[in-house]
This record gives sequence, structure tokens and C-alpha cells, in this order.
Amino acid sequence: MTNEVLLDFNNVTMQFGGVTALSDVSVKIFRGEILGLIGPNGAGKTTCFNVMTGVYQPTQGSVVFNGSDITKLKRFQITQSGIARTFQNIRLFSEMTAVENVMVGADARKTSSIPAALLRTKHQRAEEKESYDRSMELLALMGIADRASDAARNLPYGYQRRLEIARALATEPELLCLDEPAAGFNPAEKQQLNELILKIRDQGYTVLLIEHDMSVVMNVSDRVAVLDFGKKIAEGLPSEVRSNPDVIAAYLGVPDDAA
Amino acid sequence: MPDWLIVRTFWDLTVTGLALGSIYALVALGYTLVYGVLRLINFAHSEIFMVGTFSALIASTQLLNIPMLEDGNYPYRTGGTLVLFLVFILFAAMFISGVGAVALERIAYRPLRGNGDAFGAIVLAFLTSFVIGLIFVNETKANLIIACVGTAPISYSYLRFFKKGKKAPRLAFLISAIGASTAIAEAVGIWGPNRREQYQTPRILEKKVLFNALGTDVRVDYVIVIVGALLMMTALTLFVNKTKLGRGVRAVAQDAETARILGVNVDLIIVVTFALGGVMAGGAAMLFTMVYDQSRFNIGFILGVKSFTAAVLGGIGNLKGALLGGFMLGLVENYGSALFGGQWKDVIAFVVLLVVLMVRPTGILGESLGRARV
Amino acid sequence: MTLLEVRDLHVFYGRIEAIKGVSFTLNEGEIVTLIGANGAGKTTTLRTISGVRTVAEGSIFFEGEDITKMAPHDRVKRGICQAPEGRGIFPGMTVRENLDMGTYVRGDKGPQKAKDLEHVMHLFPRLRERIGQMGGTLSGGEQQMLAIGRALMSKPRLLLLDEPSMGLAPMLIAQIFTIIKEINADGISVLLVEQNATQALKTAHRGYVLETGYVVKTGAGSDLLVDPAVRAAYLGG
Amino acid sequence: MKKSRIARASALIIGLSLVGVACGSDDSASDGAAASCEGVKIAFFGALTGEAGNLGVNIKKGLDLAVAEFNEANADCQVGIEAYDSQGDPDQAPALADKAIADAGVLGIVGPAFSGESKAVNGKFDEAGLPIITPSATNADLSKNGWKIFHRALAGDDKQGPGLASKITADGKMKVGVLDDASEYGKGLADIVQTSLGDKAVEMNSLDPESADYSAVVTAAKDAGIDALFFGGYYAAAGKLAKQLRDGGVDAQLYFGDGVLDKGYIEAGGPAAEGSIIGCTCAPFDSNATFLAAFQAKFNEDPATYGAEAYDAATVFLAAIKSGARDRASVLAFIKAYDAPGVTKQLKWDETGEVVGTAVYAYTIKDGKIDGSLGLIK
Amino acid sequence: MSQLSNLWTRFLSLNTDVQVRWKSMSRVQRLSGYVLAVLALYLAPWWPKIPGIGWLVNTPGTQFSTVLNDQVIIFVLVALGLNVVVGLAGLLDLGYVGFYAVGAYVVGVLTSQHASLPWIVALPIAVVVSMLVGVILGTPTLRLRGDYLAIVTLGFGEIIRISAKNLDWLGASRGISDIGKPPSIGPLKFGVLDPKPYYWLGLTLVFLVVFCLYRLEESRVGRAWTAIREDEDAAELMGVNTFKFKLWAFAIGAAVGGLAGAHYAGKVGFISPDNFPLQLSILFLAAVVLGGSGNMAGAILGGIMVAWLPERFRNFTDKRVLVFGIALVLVMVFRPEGLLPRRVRTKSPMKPASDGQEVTQ
Repeated sequence: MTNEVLLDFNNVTMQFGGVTALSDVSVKIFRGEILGLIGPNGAGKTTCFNVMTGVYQPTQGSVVFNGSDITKLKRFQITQSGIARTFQNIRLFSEMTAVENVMVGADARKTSSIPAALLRTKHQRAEEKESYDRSMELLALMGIADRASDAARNLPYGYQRRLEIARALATEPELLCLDEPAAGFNPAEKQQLNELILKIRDQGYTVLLIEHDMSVVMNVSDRVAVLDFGKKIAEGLPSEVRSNPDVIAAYLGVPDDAA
Repeated sequence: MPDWLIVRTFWDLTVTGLALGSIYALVALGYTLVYGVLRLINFAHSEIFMVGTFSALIASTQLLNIPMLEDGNYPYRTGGTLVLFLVFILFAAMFISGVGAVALERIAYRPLRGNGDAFGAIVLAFLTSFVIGLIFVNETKANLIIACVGTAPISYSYLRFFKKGKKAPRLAFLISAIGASTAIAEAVGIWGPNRREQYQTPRILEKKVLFNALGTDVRVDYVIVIVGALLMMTALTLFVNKTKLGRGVRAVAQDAETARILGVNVDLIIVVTFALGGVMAGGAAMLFTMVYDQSRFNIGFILGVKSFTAAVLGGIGNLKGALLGGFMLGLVENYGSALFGGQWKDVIAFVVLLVVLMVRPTGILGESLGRARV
Repeated sequence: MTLLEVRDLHVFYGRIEAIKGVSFTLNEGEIVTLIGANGAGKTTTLRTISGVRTVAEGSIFFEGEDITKMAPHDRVKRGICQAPEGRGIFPGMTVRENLDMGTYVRGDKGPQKAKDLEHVMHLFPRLRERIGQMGGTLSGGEQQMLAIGRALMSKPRLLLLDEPSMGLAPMLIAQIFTIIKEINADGISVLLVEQNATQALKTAHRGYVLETGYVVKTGAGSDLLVDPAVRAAYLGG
Repeated sequence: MKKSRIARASALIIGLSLVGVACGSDDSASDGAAASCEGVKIAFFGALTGEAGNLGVNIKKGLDLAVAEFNEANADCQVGIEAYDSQGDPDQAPALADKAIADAGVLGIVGPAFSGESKAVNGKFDEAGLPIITPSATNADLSKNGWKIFHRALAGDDKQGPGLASKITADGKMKVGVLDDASEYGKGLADIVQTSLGDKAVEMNSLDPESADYSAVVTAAKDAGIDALFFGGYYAAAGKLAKQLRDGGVDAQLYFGDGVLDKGYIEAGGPAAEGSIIGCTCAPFDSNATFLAAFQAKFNEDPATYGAEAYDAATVFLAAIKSGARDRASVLAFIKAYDAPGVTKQLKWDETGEVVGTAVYAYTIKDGKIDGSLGLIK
Repeated sequence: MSQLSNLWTRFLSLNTDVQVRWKSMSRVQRLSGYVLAVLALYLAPWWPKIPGIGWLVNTPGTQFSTVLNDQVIIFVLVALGLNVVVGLAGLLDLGYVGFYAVGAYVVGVLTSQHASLPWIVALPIAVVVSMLVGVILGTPTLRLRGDYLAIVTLGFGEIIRISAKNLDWLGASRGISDIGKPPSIGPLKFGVLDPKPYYWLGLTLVFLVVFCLYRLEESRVGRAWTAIREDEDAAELMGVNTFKFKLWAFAIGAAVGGLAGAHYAGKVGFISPDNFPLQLSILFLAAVVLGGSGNMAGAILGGIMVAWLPERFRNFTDKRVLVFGIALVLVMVFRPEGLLPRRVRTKSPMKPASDGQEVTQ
């Protein structure tokens, strides 16, 4: 972890109709770290995510990524500039094979379009090969290469979760945002996931992690930010956050339940 | 004041536009209801309307024995008799259209929902053997015999097929709807009372001027159409909002799975939805024949496209939107015809639709019966 | 007295067998919980009991009556009502209308309904404040309360709760489980499906542990809670 | 198995196709026996079914009658009839025309019935040298394409339009609304009428014939204060228009072209159709007593629009066959030289295929029937 | 029918069987197989002369070779184009006839109405103009979703037809006659009477289009389209410029539609607005879905069926359309994904998967 700010989430306010989902939230993500974002349901975590990835335009404030303002960029441009994400409720391209799913991600960095595909230029063939090889590599990294040519919807749940991560990684992001990746995992699987997240970080990616499950968040995060009712109420090392009285009041309430 | 045709005749055009718009609105309700509940463009709804116009014809000529008047005078029916006759024809058209819509759902849609039943199986089996009969004997009577004989065994195997059915993709519903629409229109064109020719309906109502407002003569039939449409619309809104079945319709539109869990009979609600749409189309059909005195086997197609446009314009899935969209489309068409000539009116209607959708991508009032899309 | 009995249930999702022979019973007045990891078949079991999923093999008895092939609405009439996973609030209906949907099969009017409504309001005072608000604008916790309240409006003999704690903050979770106990104290049997196994086992009289479509363990809630194997697998270290 | 099914099936199909190629180009009847009428046919080309079916059925009956009479009179020469049902659709017409051309037994065509399909296929008939006599396609441009095989048994719209205009003038109308249905036929005719009427005409745009509601037109007509209205279009729209005009309080005299001359107009218009004046270059059905009697005897009904013209057209072909013509070229040559009275008019064609010396008739609707008693215009 | 359906499923699996064997054959064998199949297709005008098969395929009442070109080739081309829009990118287009009309009208205007360019020059212009029209129509409308797009495209189809009908510059309702024909090459004479050269030309165009579309499908572009169809939001968040690729799909679909129109105009020599009714759009869509939306082979089969069946059963006369309607319902009830459903491709464009098994459904 360096002190270089990768993403600066700057005084963002987000309103839907009359409802304020985020009010004046500022978060910094440093290059190479794993930042855990936690908070009770409805606190605005996913909204945060959606603002970062361009799904919503913030009412106020800005998002600066790698030194440039990405607030007004379109979603695909944000992805191309280096932010990738997974989804809380799995959203794979279900009729495509696993490897094709990942290739869609890899294609984000490619340039060949219709004319090149029609003529099958050398450049295009090289890109296709690159996409394919990179995708297979990622599938192997996630440990799901054995089902590469199965339709995504025929994969088991755990495979689908990991395929989502592979697809996001294929876009060659600098920042990887994981939205509740442990949902539906049993403890053993959660353990594997923790290792996987650490492995991803070690490969040089910065990771933003939204998670309900404390065992995941507290174990892998370098730092944790806590949201409650659209406001950031704490930020710091896991141990600091854990003992923050505001956090306990708002979130951890009954420590016993943090299974 | 400029001397343009549209300025001179503005109020005339407004009245006639609203009358036509009322018909669009009533037909649009059928599209909107079914779309709200099933997310399906019921392409064959237009034929339900067409069947309604024929029901109105048969009710008035066969059941009420109203003669075609050669001289266009209406000497003998006034007051109570007239009202009674109109109401009878209205109910006849509503009934047949309602039944038709329900049957359509059973035959063309329910099997696609993986939920086909004996009725659908028998009709589909009949149609299958009818087609087979056509290949070998191209003669209607012999064909009917073949079709009847073939029905039983085929429907048995169809039922077995239905049992293991799964839900079809959305496009399949659309194509099935298109097929049903084509088949119904053609069947009426081949075996209907006047085959493919236009027919006229007998007149019951003398179209005299009721009152004059803003320099415009307002005819009694226009008043009946507009008031009738508003009344039917109100009745429908009350039904959907205040009755138990209506609440069921809204619940299924918003979340069919949960509605089922809470004890709503979803299949019944779908039947109710189609029936409501059919009844509204039947009402529209009766009003239509009253004003325009005519129908034809293919009258549904264009009117259906227009009404669907009206539904989208107002916000599909939204009952008030159908009303607003219908009136708006009727007016736009009339003003447009006066401005640019009748040949351009469809162009104008679609341009208005496009402009509205550019500004409000889910129609003027947005979707409401169902859940707004994320 | 046995209220619900499930015998050797098999259910398919497409070609995949999601439940591979689950059997269990629930006695009148009990809270029984099904726990297990995601994909173990808990929710599918509940949905099969509600009747929205069809049974491939096996049977379900309610008060001794075979309801395996009964339509969902008839089951609600007999007193089985579910608060579904993800709450299933009708977003375009007011809280009041949502609650009214609970009485859909009963069709009660007037005083009885008003009394039930009052009872639900008493259990969930938050709903009283929100009575005219659209269901879609409620917060997660309020929606969960509404879902349970709505199911209660049908005056069930057996309440099926699917993941009532899902997506809720721990403070709220505790509240919800307290209310479940209250409901049970009123004489309503509860079948509870939960990921939050600790809380579920604390609340329930008995529990069944499901694993990939099978029942692998059963026992009193308090016994399972201390069972080392269960602890290791489902309660986290 | 070494070879796949696809390859084997393909090979089989190729082999058999090649045999087919070798066996001769296209299916052709043997046209050797000059004297016998074996396989000689006259074809009908037009709509028998579909929305425009009525008109074609009228024509087909005229053809049927003529051939039946001929076959009865010439036991040694039985002429067949082939029907090509295009449903009036220019899209379907070419494949039917090619079939007709490929059938060497077809020596002449009564049709095509409509102007649209004529444009789509007449070029083919011309190239194949297959003579046609249309009893109904009145579009003025048709005779200007240089098709040597083209003939029509009645005058074109360029004669009908001025005729109608002079009738309107003769009736003393001073302010005439001119309206059309934007179809080729309707707009073409309306334009001619409008030009012929000069400054008496008030242009009223077009209407959409498929539409149910013409209130914008009614409003405009009321606003313009016209004392007569000419509508170029077909009977279905005309019926709706008449009715809505009367209901809307417009009592201008209505004038139409031959597209409205059909009982469908009376059915659609009802009482509102009464008194409308309809022009046509076709002769009234009772203009020839012999034909009328024969037709009634065979079909038990009165002949309808173009029935007599179709009978005339067929008679010309039959005369050619009678004279011994057994191929298309000689039939064509025979028609070019033909000059004899038919049931509707003297049948003789000029270079372009227009029938010489024709007239425009005016019809009216009286007591729910088409009435031809107004007779010739001019 | 369930038995029939089973039969069909078995036929399909037989196909897979053949495919597996096909893949196991040597390159030479496969190549010769392809050549034979192509040759057989080029000889199609003579199929009616083959005993047995001839009876099956022949169209009584109409000239078979004319049907082959005017109906079958046109529908196949159009279905291929529409399949890109509907089947691959998942955009419901109910006004596709508009692009077909644009292609035909551009050729009409350039070779007869306002200029007398040779057909061969007008053809590429027609394709490009159709494509541009696709872009012009697509730019404002592709932001709409699902059924809203459907009704707007339907409106566009109508606008194009009504404009053609009322603008004198486009020949109004008179239409355009004497449209230029393809240049004759040696013994291949593109005349008025013989439809065979047109068929061969059309078939060549079909092969060309299939070749191009195949390349697109098996590339980044095809993956982007499929991703958009499956989940548009997720696709965009994975870096797919959804608007651009949807527009491309629209434009390419339009170009193929325009190509079909240009070929048609060159063949028949006369076009009028009556050739392009709204109902034709619906037939086109029916062809794609009937055959199997999203599957090129399916689209081709659907196109052939919708074009050829009505001619084959011409003796039904006025019941043809009725039967067509009933058949649509029946096929959708029993084969909701079309006659040849879409398959998930198992192999990547670069490397065939090791097992070569196809996953159906």
C-alpha cells in the first residue's frame, strides 16, 4: 500500500426524488489497498458503488480517479479507465460460455471493431487471441478453468460468483469493486474467498469490498469505512473501527450477532 | 386571427378528435392491462375489438331485428326503447369480446406460459387437424369433419406436452399473438357475414346535433362516445382500485410470485385481466359502430396499432395514461390532418410519439400498474 | 399434534434436483428452523410448502390432509402463509393496501379485519406511522415488518418465514426475532428458514440442518447450537 | 462411415438436378399440333381472392361465359382457362407471370386487372410476346410504355377524367372539392379531374383509405362550402366518406370514378350513397341484351362492372384461335388487325393498345342499385 | 404433436451427430462436402425436376425459380439482417421493412427516377444509404428500451412507406418503373424473363452476407451484441459501449435489409409503396423467430419457410394466410425458441474446445 490516492470520492451527495441516499460522503482509496465498505442495509453502500461506476450521476460532489474527474463519464468509459465491479445479485451473460463472459470483459481494452472483424485483420486476430488467452488465464486463476466452455447459467453457484470476479478482472482494472462477494457462501468457501481476494490484491489490484459478513471484511481489509444513513460515520483500520462507539451503536449493536 | 383551416375549424376538429380518441383510449386499456400484468404486447387485442364490432352487428340485426334503413330516417325509436337497445348492443359486444379475449389467452398464451389446459389443447388440436385437412382436402365441409375427428387424439398428446411445458421467451409470445391476430382476422374474412367486404351496421341512433358550443355543432353520437368512454374508464378504475379482484390484478402486476404466495390465484387474475381488456374493447367496438356505422374483417390492425401507440404515449401499464394517450392521439391526428392533409396523419402521430418518448422514455404518465423498471 | 409433515420431498429446478428427499415434521405451536448454507434447498422447501414450486416426488401433509398438489391459494385458505425471501412488498401499493393483500383469500370485512389490523399495528408500531406510504419507499427493516405483518393478516396457523434477517443490521435482527417469539406465543406455529443460524437456533424449538438437498442433522435448537459439527460448519469460527 | 450425409445428399441432388437440366429447359407443352386445340388456354390474371377479390371475380365470369359459349359452338376445339390469382398484389405477380409465360399453351391473357400489378409484369409479357387485353386497368400511363402486347378493352383514365369534369360542369356545379385517397389510381384521376375543372376546383388534400374516421375531411368540406365533391378512390373508402359527409351535414353532390362502381359502395354507404354520380369508361351491364341474357342464364345474376369488357377481351382471343392461330405471335398479329363490334363497343386498337373511339358513361345510385340510365357523357 | 416434437428433437440431435462426425473428417473431405452442398444450392432451380423431392419443393401455380429469387432469397437476406438486430443484439424492431424499402428506393431513384446509374453502382450506394438511415433512426431511438423501441420502429417503417407514397420525388403512389438491372456477365443475362441469374446472384449475396455476419458473430463485436442482449447494464459496466454496438447492430441490420431491397428492385424493375406494407415487417419478424432467433441457420430456415410455404400451398387460395396464422401459434406453442433454437457456442474463435460437445438449451 502506498500513499497514492487512486480514487477520491469527494463530498458526494446523492438524492432520489426527495430521499437522500448519500449526504456529503468522502472516501479515499489508496493504491494497492483493500478497503472494506460496511454499513447497515440501506446505509448507501451500493449507492456509493453505483456512483463510482457511473450507474448514477451524483447530485453533488465528484469522483476523481487516477487524477482525473470521472463524474461525468459514461459507464463503459469508467470501466475502460480502470474501475471494474461485480454484482450483488449475479449478473452474468447466461447464454454465453464462461470463457466468452470473461472475453467480454477483456474486450473492454481492445479496439478492433466492425471493419477489422469483417476483414479479420492481423491486428484483430492478435487481439482475439490475446483476449482468449488472458481469459483462460483468469479462469485458471479463479480455479474454474475446467468449465470454461459451459454456458454460464449451467455453472454452480460458487463458480458463477468467481466467474463474475474473473470477468471484472479481465477489464484490466486498477480498482476492483466487489459487491457482497461472500453472499451465499459457507464458512469454508468464505475462507477460500478471503484468500482469493488477498491474492488479487497481491497481483497489484486495488480492491473495494462491500460486505455484510464481518469475518470477510475484518480479515482481509486494510482499512474499513462505515456508512450509516447515507453518512460516513467512521474510517480507519479494522481494529479501530471495531471499537468505534458510533459504529457499535449504529451497526454492531449486539456484538454477539456478528456471526 | 390567421385564416388557416385549422384555426377556423379548431373546435370541430377537437370534438371529432376526442370522439375518435375515446375509442383509442378504450382499446388502449386492453393493451395496458395485459402489458401491466404479463409484460406482453397482446398483439391480437385488435382482433378482439374487430370481433366486438361484428358482435354489435349481429346483436342489432339478428337479435333485435333492426332493419337497414334505406332512406336514413329514424322514425320510430326514441326515449326508453332507444336507450334499451343501445345498452343491449353494448352488453352483447362487451360480452362476446370479453369471452373472446379469455379464449385467446387460453389458446395462444397460456400454453406458452407452460400452463396449458384442456380447452387450449382441444382448440389447438382442432386447428392442427384443420390445417392437415386443408393439405389433403381443400374443401371446408370435408375439412371440418377431418378436423373434428382428428381433434380427440391430437388434443390428448397436446395435453401431455403441456404438462411438462416451461415458460417461453418473450418473443415467442409476440409471434404467437401475431399468429392469433392473423388467424382471427382471416377467419372472419373467409367465413364472416360479409367476407372481406366492408359492411355497414344498421342505424339506431339519429345523429342530430345536440347543442352548439364555440361555434361547433356537437352531435349526439359524439357526446355518447365521449361520455360512455369516460364512464367505462371510471368503472374500470374503481374496479381495479376498490375490489378484491382488482387488488389482485394490481398485486400480480407488481409481483406475481408474492401475490401467489399470499393466496392470489394468478391464473384467475390473468383471466380477469384479459376479460377486462376484452370488455373494454367490446365497449369501444359498440361505440365505434355507432359512430361510423361500419366494420370490416381487417379493421382491427390499424386501429390496434394506433391504440397501442396511444397506450405507449400515455405510459403503458397505466390506466390514466391510456385515457390521456388516446385523447391526445385522436386530437393530434385530427389537427395533423387539417394542417398537412389526411395522408400524413399517421406520420404526425408517430412523430409526436417519438418526441414524447425522447423527453419521457416511459410515456407521459410513466408506467404505474406494474413495477417501474430499474 | 403434528401440524405439518413433509415426506421424502424431491424438487427439480429445470433438470437440476434441488431437493433430494427431505422429510421433517412440525408440531402445533412449535418454531422449527431449517438452516444450512446457500443452495442447500431451504428456500425451495418453503416455496414447495407454499405451493409455488411443484413437487416431483414425495408428499406434504397439513393437519393430516395431503396438500401436495393443492393450489397455493387453497393452502393459504387452510392457514399456511409465507413472508417471502426478499420480502416481496408490492412497491406501488400503500402499506395499508399491502396489509390488505394478506386478507385476500379470507375476504373478511369490517370489524374482524380492523381488529387484525390493530393487532399487527400493535406488533409493529412503525407500520402505523407509515400506513399511507407506498411500500416501495420503506426501508429494509420496515419492509420486513410489513411482510411479516401482511402474512399475519391472513390469520395463519403456520407462518413460513424466509430469511427474515437478510440484509438487516444486527440491531434490527434482534428485534425481528423477538417479534417472532411473540407471534409464536400467540399460538401461531412458525417454520423459519435462516442463514443466521445462531439466532435461528436460539429462537427455535427444534431445527433441521440441510445440506445440498438432504437433511443431515436434526435436534432441539439448543442442542444444535452447541453441536460442534454444526458450529464449525454453519456458525462460523 | 466416411462421407457425411450432407455430402451424399448434396451429391444426389446435384446429380438429379443435372439430369433435369439435360431434360430440357423449362416445362413446356408440346406446341407442335397446329390444327388441334389441344392444350390451348386463355388465362385470367388478377385478384380472385383477398381484399380486391370482388373485381376479379366479375372479370373471371365474363371470361368463363365467353369460353363456355365458344366451346359449345366448337366441339372440335376446346379452349381451357387458366387462372392466376395475384390477389392484386404486385409482390406476388411476377412469379405468377413467369408461370404463365412458361406455359406455352397460354395464348392470351385477360388482365392483369389492376394497374399496379400491370406495371410489375407487363414488361415480362412483352418480352415473352404473350398478348394481353385488360378489361379493367385504366391507368393512363400503361399505354405509354411501348409494350406491343398491351391492349385494353376500355378507355383509360385520361379519357375518364375530362369526361367526369364535363359532367360536373354540365350539372352546373361551381365550387367542386377534389379529394383523393393517395393511391395511384385515385390521385391520378383526381389530378386529371382537377386540371379539367380549372378554377372551379378546390383542392382538398388526400385521405387515408384505411382509416375509419374522415372527420377532418368532413370539417374541411363544410368549411370550404362546396356544392360538389369529387373523390378519386375505391368504393370502400367512398362509402365511408359519403356516410360521414352526410352525417356531418355536408350535402354537396358526390362524384366518383369507376373505382366506386361496385355494389360494395352501396353496401358501405347505405342511404348516403343515393344520388352519387359515378363515371366509368365501361358500358352499362344491360347495354347489350344478348350478352345480358346469356350471362343471367349462366350465372343467375346480373353482370357486374367489367364483366362485359372481360367477355369482349376473351372473344377477341377466341376469334384468334378460331382463325387458326396456335402461337402467341399469330394471336398478337390477329389482335392488331382486329376490328369488329363487341358487346360494349367496337373493338379496334391503336398502336399503343388503346381501344379506338370510346366513351365515358355516367352512373348513379338509385333505390340502392347502380343505375346506368344517365348514359353517355358528352 | 408431442411425438412430432420429439421427432424434431431427434432430428436435431441427429444433426449434432452429423456435426460431430463432420468435425472428425479430414480437411479435404470437408471441403469437398462444402463444394457439393453449394453446388446443389446453385442448381436449386432444377430441383422440381427431381422425382420425389421435386414434388415436395415445387410450387404449383407459380414459377419455382421466380419464387426462389423473389421470395426465398429476399426473405433469407432480410431474416439474416433482422436476426442481427433482434436475435443477436436483442432489439425488437417492428419496422424493418423500412430499410428494405430504402434499399429498393435508392436503386429506383438512382437508376430510373432521377438518374440512370447502372445497377451495380447504385447497389453499394443503396447499402450505404440504408445503413445511414439505420444510424439516423437509431441515434435517437436506441436509448429506449424493449417494447418502446418496438413501437417507435414500427412508426418509422410507416413513416418511410407513407413518405414514399406521398412524395412526388419518390414517384408517389405511381411507384418507380424501369429500374436498372444488374449488368450481364458473359452468358449470364439479367433480363426480364429468366429469373435464374437473379437467383444465382441472390444466392451469392446470401453467401457473402453469411460470411460477413459469421465473422462479426465470432468476434468482439458478436460478443458485445450477445452481452447486450443478455444484460445490457452489466454489459455496459463491463466496458461495452452499448450504444455504439446497438447502433452498429441497427446499421448492419439496415444495410443487409437495404441490400435485399436493392436486389429486389433490380430484379422486378418496378416498385411502389404497396410493396412495403407494415404487415411485411411482421412477416420478417415472424421468419426470424419461427426459425430460431439468434441463430443464423435458424433465421435462414425461417426465411425459407415463410417465403416458400405460402407458394407451396397456393392451392389453399384464400386460406393461406389463415393457415399461416395458425401455424405461427402452433410452432410457438411447441417450439417456443424456434425451429432451430440458439445454441451456446462452445468453442472460442481461436481455439476449438477440447471435447467438441455442444451444449443445447
